Amino acid sequence: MQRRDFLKISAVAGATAALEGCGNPDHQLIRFVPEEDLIPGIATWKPSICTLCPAGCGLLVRVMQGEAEVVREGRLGLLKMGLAKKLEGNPAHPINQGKLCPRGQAGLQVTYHPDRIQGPLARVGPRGSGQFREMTWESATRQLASQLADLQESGQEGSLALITSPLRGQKRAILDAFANHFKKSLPVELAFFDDSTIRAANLASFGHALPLTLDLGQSNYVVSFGADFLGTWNSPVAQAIGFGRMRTGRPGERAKFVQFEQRISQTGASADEWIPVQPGTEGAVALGLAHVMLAENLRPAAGAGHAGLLLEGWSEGLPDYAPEKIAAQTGVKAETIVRIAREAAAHDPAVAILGGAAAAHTNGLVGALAANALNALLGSVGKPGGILFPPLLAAKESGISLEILASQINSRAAAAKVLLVYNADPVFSAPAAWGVRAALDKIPFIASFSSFLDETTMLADLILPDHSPLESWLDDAPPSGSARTIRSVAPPAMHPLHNTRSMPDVLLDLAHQLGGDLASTLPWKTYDEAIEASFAALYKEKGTKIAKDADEFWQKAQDQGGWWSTEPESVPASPAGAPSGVVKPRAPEFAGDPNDYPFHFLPFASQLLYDGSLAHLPWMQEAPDPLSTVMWGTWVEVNPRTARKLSLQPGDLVEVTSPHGKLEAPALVNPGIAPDVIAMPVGQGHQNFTRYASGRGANPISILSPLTVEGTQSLAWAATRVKLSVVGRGKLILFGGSLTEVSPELEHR
Amino acid sequence: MAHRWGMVIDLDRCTGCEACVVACRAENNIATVGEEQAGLSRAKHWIRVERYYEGEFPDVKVKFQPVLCQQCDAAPCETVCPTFASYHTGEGLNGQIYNRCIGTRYCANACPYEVRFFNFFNPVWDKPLHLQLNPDVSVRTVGVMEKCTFCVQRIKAGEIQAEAEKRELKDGEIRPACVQSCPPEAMVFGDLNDAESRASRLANSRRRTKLLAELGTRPKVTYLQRDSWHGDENA
Amino acid sequence: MSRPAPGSSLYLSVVIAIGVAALGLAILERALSAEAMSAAEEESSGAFTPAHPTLYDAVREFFEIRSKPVQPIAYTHKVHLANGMQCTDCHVGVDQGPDARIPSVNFCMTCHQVIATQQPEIKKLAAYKARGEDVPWQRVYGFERSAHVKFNHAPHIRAGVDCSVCHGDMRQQTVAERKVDHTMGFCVSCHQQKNASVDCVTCHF
Amino acid sequence: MATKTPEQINDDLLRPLSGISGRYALSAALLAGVAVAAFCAFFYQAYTGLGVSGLRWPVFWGFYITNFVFWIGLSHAGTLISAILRLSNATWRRPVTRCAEVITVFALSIGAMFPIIHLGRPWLAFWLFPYPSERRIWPNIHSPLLWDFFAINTYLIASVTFLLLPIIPDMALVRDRAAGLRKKIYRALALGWTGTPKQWHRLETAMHVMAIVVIPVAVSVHSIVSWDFAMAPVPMWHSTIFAPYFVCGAIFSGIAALLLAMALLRKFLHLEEYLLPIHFENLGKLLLVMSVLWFYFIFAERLTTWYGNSVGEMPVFWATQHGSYAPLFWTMMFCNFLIPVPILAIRKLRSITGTAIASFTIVIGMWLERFLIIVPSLSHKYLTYSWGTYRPTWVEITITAGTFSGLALLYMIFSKVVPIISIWELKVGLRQVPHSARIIVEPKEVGAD
Repeated sequence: MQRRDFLKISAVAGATAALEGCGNPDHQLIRFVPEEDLIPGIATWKPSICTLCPAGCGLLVRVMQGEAEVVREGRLGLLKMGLAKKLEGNPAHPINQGKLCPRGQAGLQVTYHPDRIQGPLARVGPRGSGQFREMTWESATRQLASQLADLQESGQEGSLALITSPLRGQKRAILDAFANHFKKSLPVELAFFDDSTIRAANLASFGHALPLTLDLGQSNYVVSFGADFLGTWNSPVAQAIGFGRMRTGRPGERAKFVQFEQRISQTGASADEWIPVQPGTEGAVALGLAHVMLAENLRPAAGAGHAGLLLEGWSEGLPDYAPEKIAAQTGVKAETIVRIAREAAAHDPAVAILGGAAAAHTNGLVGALAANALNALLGSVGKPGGILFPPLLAAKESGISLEILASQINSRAAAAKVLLVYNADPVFSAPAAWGVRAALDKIPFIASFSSFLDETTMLADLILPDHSPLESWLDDAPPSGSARTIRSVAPPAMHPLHNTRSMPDVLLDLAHQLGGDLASTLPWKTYDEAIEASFAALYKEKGTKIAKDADEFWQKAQDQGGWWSTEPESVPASPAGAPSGVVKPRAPEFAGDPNDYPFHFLPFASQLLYDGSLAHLPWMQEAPDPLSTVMWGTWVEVNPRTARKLSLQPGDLVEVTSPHGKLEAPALVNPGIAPDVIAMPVGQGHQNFTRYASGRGANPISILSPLTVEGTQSLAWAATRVKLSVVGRGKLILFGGSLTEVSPELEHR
Repeated sequence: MAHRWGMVIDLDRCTGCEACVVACRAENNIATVGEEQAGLSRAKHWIRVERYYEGEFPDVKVKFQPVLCQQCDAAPCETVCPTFASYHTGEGLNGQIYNRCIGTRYCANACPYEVRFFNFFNPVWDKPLHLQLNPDVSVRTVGVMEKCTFCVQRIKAGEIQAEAEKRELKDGEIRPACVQSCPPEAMVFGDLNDAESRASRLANSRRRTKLLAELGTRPKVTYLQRDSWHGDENA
Repeated sequence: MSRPAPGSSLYLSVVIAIGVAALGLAILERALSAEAMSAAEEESSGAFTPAHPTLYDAVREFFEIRSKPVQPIAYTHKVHLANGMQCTDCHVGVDQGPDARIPSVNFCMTCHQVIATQQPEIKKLAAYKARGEDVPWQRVYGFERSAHVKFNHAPHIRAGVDCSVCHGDMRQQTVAERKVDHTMGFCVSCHQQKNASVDCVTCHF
Repeated sequence: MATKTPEQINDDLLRPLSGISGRYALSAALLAGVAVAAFCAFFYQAYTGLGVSGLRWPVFWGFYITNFVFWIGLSHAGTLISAILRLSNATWRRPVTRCAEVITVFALSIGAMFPIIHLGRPWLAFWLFPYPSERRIWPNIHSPLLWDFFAINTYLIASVTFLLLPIIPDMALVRDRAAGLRKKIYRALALGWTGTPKQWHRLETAMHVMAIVVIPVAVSVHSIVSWDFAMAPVPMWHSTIFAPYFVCGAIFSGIAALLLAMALLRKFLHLEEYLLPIHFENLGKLLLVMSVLWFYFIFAERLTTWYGNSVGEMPVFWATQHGSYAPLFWTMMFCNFLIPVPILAIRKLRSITGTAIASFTIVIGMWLERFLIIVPSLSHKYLTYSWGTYRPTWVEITITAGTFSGLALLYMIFSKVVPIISIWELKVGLRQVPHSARIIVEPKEVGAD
């Protein structure tokens, strides 16, 4: 077959009236008999679930018939099949109510990515060489099963390690059963922007190990400490919907929104009042606000209950946090604190949010506890317009942190023989100082379920590519974003394009191959059976009124995209009375001597690439960053004054050096960043992550110092100090021309 | 009475999240041009979120302003096109007829909003990314202009649906991809000839402004300027 | 030994000039398409572009030269319609949406499992089915991609436009042929007659 | 000149028509090479897309439209100047008119190619032509580009006619002295001229009518070119001054081009005795006036913009005055005003070399002027977020270079085919005979076939 014919016939599929494939049929690809009966040109909408961030938004997938090149029984041909054309929010879903963020919409490109791994692969070259050979699923699963069988026999402790993204629902249940079977296995939940600090704080303050659910639509006053809640933090779509309502959704009423942070984030850009605050002192400001409310008797101290008493000095009215005492330390003027405290107290319901970098300092947990106490004092816990906690159907405990796993392996305290990696890229998402790469080298057998050759998958011995989310069964139990109880479920929106298998299906298959206990704890043949079983249980608990039997309930859930309670079911803060001990607020610690490393280093979640897991999507690479307008690259943000001091021109290549590494990236002057802070988006700097992301920019995670948030295992990713030097000219692609709306020429005159 | 489609963008709600930008790209088969071409300022964004800083640290403010084709009633792009590729449709849209475009790019120069984008090369999709292409929208070829159409394919589909069901279109039934996706619901689309439509009512808000109104292009996109907190008035 | 006729050198040089120019263009075209192809070759999965595969194809389209489709099976509309079948029996999409739809081999075989199984063309059909392949029917009608026409059958059917207006009398056709030239003038004159919209954006978007 | 006999004039001016020197062939080949390279660059661009140029968002017009305006401006050299000089019966004009008219025709032809070269889909340029199509669509008469299309075509037809009319008697002259194939060709070109009184009378009348017609046509053409810009609401384009400003600039650059051409012709065709210092002196004075007039226009434009201080226009203003385009702007000011004015104003410097140098800088300056009208405005429109920049690529540079060498080549070829100085007009001037007598004298000179 000639290539030109090839180009001709594989032209756009399904265009309703395009002319293609004229000429002699002998010169064309064969066409397979369609597996679905679809009418071309007519769209159907199928529910699905967004898996790209922990928010768990509901999707509607627009499916239309198209013609895809597929391999069937070793033959290449064209198949008319239902193809996902667009992702939109599921209007029925309580979290995102028909709306969807840019990342969620770009999830479509995961399915159609040209560099997707199309079938199981086994490593042939040396580790990291990227040389693999194709193999069948049968031999791939047999190979992994035999590795696991060996572990099972040896019974050695900690011989199986699992690194996954934080999972929920039946996928989590299957994985947990798997991990539990191998005694003392090492399950790691890895997310660079994890919420474990917030969950730990909420557990201590309110008895719920849950992230916050906000009800901004009914809030009247919002104070946020570093939380990018309209962009990437927590459940951004749900929060943005609430934000729209709080702004102009209630005629005559418009809430005030105050943001404390070091760099104007995309969220800070929408604030009515943006107040810079010294890094790590956000909790102190929260306590300063509480101090004013207590001192001026705006709220009774006892009103905060357990959450307040948890903090040292609460009963005495937080004497150390008088506004004038903390003004120097926090950089916030005393009168500002007094004013904000009075305003917040006067505008019920008021809510305080702490997250993002504010929770990623060494004192992040205390900061989160301070914000919780402030919320409790304001009386906004469990109230409309405040912070809510939906009843979680089943609570799960977390495993160990990646840092601990790596150090155990590196110090030979653990001897992991087999590592399974799912939906995580530990090599990219960990500071170089953790030694993850070295630890992985010590593990004899690594199997990855990744769809892409990322940094970690490059090291894998076996690759068992997962379906894309749109090709898979999905289930979810999102813990925040809505006060309703939610169990999402979605059948595949389209048939798989490649020779891939769903990760839970592979685990179930392995379980059956291994037999024994494991097979009996995992009785299901496939993932959808497991989901159906959980919905049968849910029917007994919740669904008897809305469906006549479990089958109807199950069918309804599939059609709708899940089951959710019709009304908010927020649960009250559970611990009452005095806590057993008190927490002493403390100052943040930073890695690096301020004299050698004069700047605070502030990595932040990219609105488009998130934590780097979306850097492989061309839509995300080419969408301009909301604030910098950068496309296809990374950058370092510097205050104009700092730039002048360093004689740095926008676009200069700068070297950022931390006590634990250095990187180079082009600099960008940002008027909205504190002079002593250098900010950099997380997302770029992949060595291997498809043609669109590989070798692009630098990864700020790699140079972070390995400090943890005290009281948790989380990385204190905002606690590193750096120095900066200009090393040359860099390349920056900006979409936007000018920083200011009025020409600078006019201003200078 | 014919429809007259218009849009209202509430800047008090806009969070600059770029959901509209990606929604538009997905809906309208807008190709990514790649790093090199993007570096030559040839990236195509039918809708963009303009970001403007104001003031110096620490008193800095940021303004987001989504800009898309304003579908002007007195559109400078239309009169200058020598072939009627750019013209005023019966429903008041600034139509762009790709097959009639010969690529003078005069329309893009005349447009004060810079919302017109040119196909400097034939667009390319690495396979199988092309399987995502929306069959309801043309894939443009080299040498033609393209721009926001207010998702005319959705408007047409809605009108055909209403005609098939022998009924009038409902307010809010048709939503362009950007409006549909916008999480804070900053964008509202509707018929400006229907005084009762949500868009018509919002377009009369006290916060209404038109982008570059002084140029007399009479845009059909209305911006509601950011409000300020009224303090104790609401308390 | 004859002197060249006056003007022959001029003639010769013109011929040479045209020849050289043509050669140059041919080389340019070759070089460019070779470049494009090697670029495409590098990526295993290739790339999709609305560009014409070759300059030759572009020129053909410019002059509206279309080749006649060769159908893999000599399907006869005449026989099926004479046997009482309706257009919409097979073209089920025609009153629902944009695309009339050509049925898959499975649909054909629901009848031809038993009907006329010994006909050579039906044997071909059965062979496709047996190989797990669909019949690679070739387009007969359809607009060039560059026309950017978004045609929708359903509203035309609802407006009572007979199939034959645009497709000719299919009862008289065996293998479908392009009986009606779907030029813009053809569409516009009918739209004007029926008082349908002739706004450009009715069809082009 | 007064000493020359008609025979000497014939010999001197017909000499360049016979024989090709090595130097001529070499330079022609060189120029042709550049022109062919430009053609290849254009085909490459048409084949792959305008992306090979440096155009981008938001600067959608760059080198090509600069060249378009520049060449159209240059074309005012001829027809307009020659028509004015004819109508005002300036007798010194006689050796100058034809070289001027030739510039017009070639510059216009080259200029008219640029709107096609710059199209995204040049193969569809014929859609500008109003023909009844099956699609039932006509071109949009509201578009200044369509006005351009008609104006340029009208001007081209008019200026070709204006050039060809006075060539007829000279063609007859060449015909009479040629043999063989050349004779056949020139016979065809002479259009059966026999020099009868009736023919002379008709030629006179036609020339007179054309001279009157071509002036408003020329003025309108460049006004319409200016309206391509002035009609668009683009900062510093949307200005009422543009039409006269462009016409002034056109005549300015036209005279400069003419002077440059004359200086080169004088040197290479050894026309020292025909193109006299007086011609350079007189045209130099005219150039001086135009330079001052041009300065007046740009001063008026800049002053009102600056004083008006409009938000939209000031960024463009400052970008050219002391921003990224300032080096080009000040180069232009030097080339168009600061260098030529002293040269042309001081009698001693207003020599042939002096005027040629001044003309050369003006040609460069006027090209920059066109560029500075187009690009800074497009890169600084109203919404500051959309501000951009522009940098040409080798494709644009090659095509630009190709048009310059194309003009030179055409001029060289023309001067090989047609006497570059109107022989019969020169002789008329030589005789200084009364108007009526000319009709009787000329046939004898030319002779009947």
